Amino acid sequence: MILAPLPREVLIWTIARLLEGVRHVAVGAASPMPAAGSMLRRALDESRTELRLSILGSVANNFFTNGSTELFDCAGQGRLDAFFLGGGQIDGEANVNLVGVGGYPQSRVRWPGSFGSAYLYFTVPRVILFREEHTPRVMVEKVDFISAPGTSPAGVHRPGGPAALLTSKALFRFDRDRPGFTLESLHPGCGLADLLAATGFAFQHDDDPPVTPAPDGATLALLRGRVLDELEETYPAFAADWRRDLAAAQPAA
Amino acid sequence: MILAPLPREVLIWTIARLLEGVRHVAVGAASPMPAAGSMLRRALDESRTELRLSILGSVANNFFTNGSTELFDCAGQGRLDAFFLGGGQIDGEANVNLVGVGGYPQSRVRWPGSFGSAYLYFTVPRVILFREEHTPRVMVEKVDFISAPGTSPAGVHRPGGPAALLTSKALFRFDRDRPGFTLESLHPGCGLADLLAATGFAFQHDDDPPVTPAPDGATLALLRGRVLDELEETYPAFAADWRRDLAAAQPAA
Amino acid sequence: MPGDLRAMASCVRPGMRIALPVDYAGVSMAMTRPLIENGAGDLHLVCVPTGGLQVDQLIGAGLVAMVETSAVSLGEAGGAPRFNQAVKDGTIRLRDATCPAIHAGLMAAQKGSPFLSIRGLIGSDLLRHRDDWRVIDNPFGAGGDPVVLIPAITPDIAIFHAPLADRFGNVWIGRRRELAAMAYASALTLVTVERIVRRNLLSDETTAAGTLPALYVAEIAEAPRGAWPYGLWGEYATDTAEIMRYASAARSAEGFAGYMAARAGVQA
Amino acid sequence: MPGDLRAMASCVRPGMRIALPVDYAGVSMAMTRPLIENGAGDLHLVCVPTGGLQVDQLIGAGLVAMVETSAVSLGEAGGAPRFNQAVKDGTIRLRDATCPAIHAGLMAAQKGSPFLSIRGLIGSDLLRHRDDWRVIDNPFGAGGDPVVLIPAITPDIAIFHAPLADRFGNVWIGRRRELAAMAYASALTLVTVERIVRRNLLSDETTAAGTLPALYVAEIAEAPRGAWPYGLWGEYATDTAEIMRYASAARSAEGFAGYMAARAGVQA
Repeated sequence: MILAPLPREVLIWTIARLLEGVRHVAVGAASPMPAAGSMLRRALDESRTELRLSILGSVANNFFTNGSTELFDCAGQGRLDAFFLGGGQIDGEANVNLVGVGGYPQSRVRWPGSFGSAYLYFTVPRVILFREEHTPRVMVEKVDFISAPGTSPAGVHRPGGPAALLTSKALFRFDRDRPGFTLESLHPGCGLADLLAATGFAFQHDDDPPVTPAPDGATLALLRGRVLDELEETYPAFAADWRRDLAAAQPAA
Repeated sequence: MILAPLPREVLIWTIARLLEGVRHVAVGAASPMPAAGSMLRRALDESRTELRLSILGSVANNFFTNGSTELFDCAGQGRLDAFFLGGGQIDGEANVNLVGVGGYPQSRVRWPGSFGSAYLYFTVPRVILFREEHTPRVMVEKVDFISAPGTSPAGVHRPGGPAALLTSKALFRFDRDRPGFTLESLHPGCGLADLLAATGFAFQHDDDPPVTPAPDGATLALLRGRVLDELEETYPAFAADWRRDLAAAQPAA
Repeated sequence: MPGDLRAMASCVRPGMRIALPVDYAGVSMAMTRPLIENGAGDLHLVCVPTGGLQVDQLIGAGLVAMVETSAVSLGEAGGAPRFNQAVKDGTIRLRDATCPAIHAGLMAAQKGSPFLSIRGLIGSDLLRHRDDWRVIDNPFGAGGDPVVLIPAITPDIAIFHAPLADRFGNVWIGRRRELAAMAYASALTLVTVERIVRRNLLSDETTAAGTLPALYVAEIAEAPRGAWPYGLWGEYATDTAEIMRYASAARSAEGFAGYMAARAGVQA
Repeated sequence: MPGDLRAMASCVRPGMRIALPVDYAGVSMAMTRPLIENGAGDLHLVCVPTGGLQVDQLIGAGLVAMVETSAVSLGEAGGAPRFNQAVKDGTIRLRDATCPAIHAGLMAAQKGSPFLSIRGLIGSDLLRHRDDWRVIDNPFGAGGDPVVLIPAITPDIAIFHAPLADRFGNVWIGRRRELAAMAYASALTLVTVERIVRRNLLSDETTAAGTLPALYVAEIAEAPRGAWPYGLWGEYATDTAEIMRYASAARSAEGFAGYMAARAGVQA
């Protein structure tokens, strides 16, 4: 009997689906879930094509040799197809805030800062907004500080931008023309009313939205085998946690 | 008995004098004389300070590790004190032409091109114009094509520029304010009338200009020993030629 | 604490602009305490392109007037407590940037160019708050193509840690070329290393490829495990537990002081 | 001639912009004849930052419409005869540059920036003849500070020769980082190497430091002594006598044709 998919496994599988057709993806140093989704995509594609995965700050998954500028140069050259962005706040126009709330520069709450967002959001064709916490304080109507805007006026050079928003509750796609989010699917166990209450911005949705697909048995086996092993090298704490969850969910023998 | 200085040894010694106080000098790949002068300066200074010498295209005298852009970056950073420029034509305002004569782009006579001159002439504080051929076709009133101008209008960012012009006949210094050349000294064997006839541009001079100093015995020994040996590594043909001249000048035993 | 580290720290004078590398690229943690003991304050830190423990400790010690950075964080250990507090209190000035803008500013300095152009940034509040950046209409476009110009960043001093140097002053930086970029852009570069070797790193093409030439390096001192508690590529891993201890202690000014006092023996 | 060189040459199509390295940085002379046999003409050559034998031979073979360069010369062997003749005859267009301007254009492409600023050049005839460059008043100055902007140079293809590659497609370029700059800036990069090794050049930090990652490399082929008659650092010296023979032969179109025919066997 195969153990039912864990919530994090649904997310990782969703990330892998969002990366379909991507040839080079980069993930941040502290991004185990995007890394796992990328590794799954790589494993699924390997008979047909080679997905390149760059993990910032990693040694094993680092094929850059020109210092920390190379990722950005790569994006500027159009050689990076997908990237993940988080955000302390994300609003309905896909603006992201990684700086803080309650005034600037003297912020009441300060977050680390914008990192590469203000560049990569413009230059990477498929940016996936990924933030597990889905609450009204994260999913806001309007961010307090725009680290990187979701859309740009006509004329602004912008080959890149947001493609989707993935949270612990749901998957949205982003329509750059409207602009705004459309609900794609609700994760197992989350209802539409729950989602609406947790979201500070308006979004389009069906009356009866579909449920986010779970990985099938073969994909689950790949995830819990090879992907988990690969992930362990760079994210040992996350991998151990995942293994614990699997063990805990195991039906008593 | 020490053999009297050869003409090329006077030139090399003059170059070494022009490099007094310099901490980092670069010379082109095909510049044995500037290289020899720099090596002599390095040998003379070594008890007090370390003169860095970069020879483009050389392996032994190359401490750059960032490709062929590093020399120019170095100059832009203000880390390069002296450089040598030649020129198919040089005029009285120290403009240099490395491109050609008789029209542009369809030149009747085409030379290789401007190389780094249009940048280094602006950024290196002490540029030494060095061209052995001193004839009216090289030392012209006005160059046909300005690869790099000798002076710039006020406001143009220009920490660098020409300091001196050294030829097979004479040494000039350049006055950036006037602007123009002033004769510093005539090399042994060259008269003022000869020089005036050979020079297409007007220059200031004393009625009875001094003779370019020759190296003393100790300096000659250094030149013919250590400097010649060091030079051999990068410029074997030039070194062999020099040795031949020394052998030929040797009084019969 | 070795005297040479103290001597190196004395190059830093009040008000200087200091470039420091990102966590994983060779932070000279060994220089943090000498810098604090040196006492020169009013510093303008340039994080290349983000800052962490060292930046937080220099801020905690009251030496920092301004931070120019794309982020300050302790990574897995969370936010940088002294940085966050200083922002809240308004005791430091900020130049919030994005990583490639910091690289662009250093590259402009490396090339002796007044500025570099960079895509992105248009419409961000980063740009709105940076009165030292400019937006022009791309002169190569057909009009209506705004592009941001980043002025050269020219630090007075760059400080980092590397695996090795040779006795001729050349430093092996491997593929961490942002360290070279920092050195090119800075007037002075101070380097601590795990060890100094006798052979010339430039005389072998294989090691030369990863070497920062002595031309750019003012001072070098040996400081074994000098990146600790950060790791150093090819040498040792990050001591995350220690960074966690710091993160927890430094939540308050007193906790910070206590941590620094307690670690005095360990770091010296 | 190995089939893989011919296959690589077939990537080059008429009208393309091709980046080629300076004499001493790894010229893929082994690709010259396949390029000529491939026959795609109307090429726009970008010399990084100067050209020599290969450029002269491609011009002599009638494949070149434009040369963007800081110089073309045979070094000790003197002027480049087919280039000089083509200039005199007006059969090629010129974009005369200065070395750092070519590096600046490639760097702009590397960074995805529309242009780089560069000092110098003001008042030169180079600038006067380059209608693809712009001069603006430095927006960071107080006014009256002209500065030249160089647009991104984005070659379709970069071609060079290096000592080795691994079977994963990584290429060891050592400290000849202009080769990396060419590859970053170009859409496709074709590389010949002395030999292909089994180990992964990126798995050892020492070799990784001098390695261009496979990400930037489209095709690799083995071509022993592939830079000949140029030398290759750490491998073999330049065959100056051979370049002299070329320089002498290629003074006329007939002499050039004769030389190329006579060397067909040697170079194949």
